[in-house]
Amino acid sequence: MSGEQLIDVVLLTLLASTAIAIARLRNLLATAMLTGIFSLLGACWMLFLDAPDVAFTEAAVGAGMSTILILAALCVVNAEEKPSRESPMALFTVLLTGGVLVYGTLDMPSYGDREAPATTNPITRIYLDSAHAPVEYEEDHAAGRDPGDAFAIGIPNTVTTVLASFRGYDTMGETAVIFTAGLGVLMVLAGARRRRPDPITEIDLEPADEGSGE
Amino acid sequence: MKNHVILRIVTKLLIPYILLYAFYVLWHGDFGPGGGFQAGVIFAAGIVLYGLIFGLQAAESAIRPRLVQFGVALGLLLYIGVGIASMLLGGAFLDYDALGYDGQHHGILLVETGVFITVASVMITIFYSFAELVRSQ
Amino acid sequence: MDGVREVLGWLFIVPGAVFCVIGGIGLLRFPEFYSRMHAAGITDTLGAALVLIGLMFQSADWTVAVKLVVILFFLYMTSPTAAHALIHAAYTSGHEPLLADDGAPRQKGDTP
Amino acid sequence: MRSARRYVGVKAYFAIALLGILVTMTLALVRATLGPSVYDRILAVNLFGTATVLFISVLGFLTGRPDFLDLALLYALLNFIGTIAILKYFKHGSLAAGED
Repeated sequence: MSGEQLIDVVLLTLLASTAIAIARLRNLLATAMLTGIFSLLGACWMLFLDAPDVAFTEAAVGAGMSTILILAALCVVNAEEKPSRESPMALFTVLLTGGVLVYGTLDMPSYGDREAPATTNPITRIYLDSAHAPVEYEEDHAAGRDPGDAFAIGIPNTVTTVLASFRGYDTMGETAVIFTAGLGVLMVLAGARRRRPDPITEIDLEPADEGSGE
Repeated sequence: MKNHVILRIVTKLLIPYILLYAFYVLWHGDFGPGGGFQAGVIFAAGIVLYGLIFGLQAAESAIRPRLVQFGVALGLLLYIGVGIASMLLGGAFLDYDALGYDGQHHGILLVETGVFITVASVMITIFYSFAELVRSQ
Repeated sequence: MDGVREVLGWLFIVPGAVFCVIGGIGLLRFPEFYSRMHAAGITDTLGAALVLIGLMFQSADWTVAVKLVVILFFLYMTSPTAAHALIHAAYTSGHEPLLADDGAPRQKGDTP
Repeated sequence: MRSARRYVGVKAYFAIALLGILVTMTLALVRATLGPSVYDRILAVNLFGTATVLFISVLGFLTGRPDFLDLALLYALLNFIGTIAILKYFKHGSLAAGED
């Protein structure tokens, strides 16, 4: 076993044991913390697979926001999970779904396969070549001609190029999804706030001045 | 947490760098890992840290909830606006080449800025909403 | 030049990693919260600093070295602050130390 | 496929450091799972965050891609927030309170 595989196996084992610990713990605050650890491990693993952009997203969301949002939700609910009945039906369903998913992965190319569609498809070459700057672009522009190579974009990070330029429609859709999610949270929580009017706690807000602490 | 002098000082020292780093991620996303989404989350995390240490009231007077709710829509509008502008300039929707010299670069930066504004605003809005919900109970 | 780098790598990075492991062992094996805090401090400060300084000597580019300095600066600013806030919260909420000043167990408990 | 060529010039101490950091992570994970009090868990998560910063930095050097350091910097800046949030939730039961 090479050192690379060793690190892979260790990271995946840690991820699996964190997941099991999250499932077993009843204290939701501890669960929130272990979710943070899961996110840290996930980012490490994605980085190990050479996907720094995905790892960066995981890092920003996991370290910055997800813990805080989970805690904000915990403020509203009970911090202790109620013991639930473990029904064999649920176990069966989960095992079946997991089995189907694993069966589905059997058709996928194995990890690092040279013949995988992602490496053989010509579009991959176009995406990767787009990082080169359009060489004669300036002269073309001055002369009012179209640039020679339509796919030369000249941005070193191919992921950004694909996300924002080649797949600009997708990213616009994602932004719309985030917009909708924000709108939904705003409407649901604003509605919940209006249903419980409590004038006393609403009024006694202390004036915010910084110097009062010392 | 407000009476905690060490926490307050370190937080005051740290928040400018977090916000600055968010802009670094936004504008350096062409060259290294990162982009509008990540930058928005980091920016929101900075504001949330301010709210955690100095209280929701202080955070809301620094970044007003109305402004944030405006930003939720503004980012998406900026994104779509870039697409419409490229249409008006003679290209297809979101065809940045129509935007002029080095249009791809400028178009991508504008679009990422739009994503940044929406994501940061949505994250701050969710935090404000949850925190206010608890306060009003 | 490469030989110097090699030596500096062995001198800084490996001891840094060893101190990290020592901190981890202490975190797991020490009997109560305040002594675990002490062990975690070793990883947070000594281990992290040695590894990052060792990496600075390995960097081919000055921007990389500057980034490492910045990382070390923020680690040194945030992790002692977090530790201070944590221990302050624990002490003010009545979490008593298990060990007395002379190191003897104050009460019969789960000390290994 | 991640070619073996990238690892030819690999320095042994990077690999040793990586393994040491992984061991530290494992130990911290065990403490976070067992940890009798909330404070033990917060401490373990904090240590795990530091170990992650080190892991990412060393991995960047091991694979010859120092732009990974941006991620380490991000964690160095943001790990603090999670710890503060958990402490505040545990002490006040809310994230909104302004006074101590």
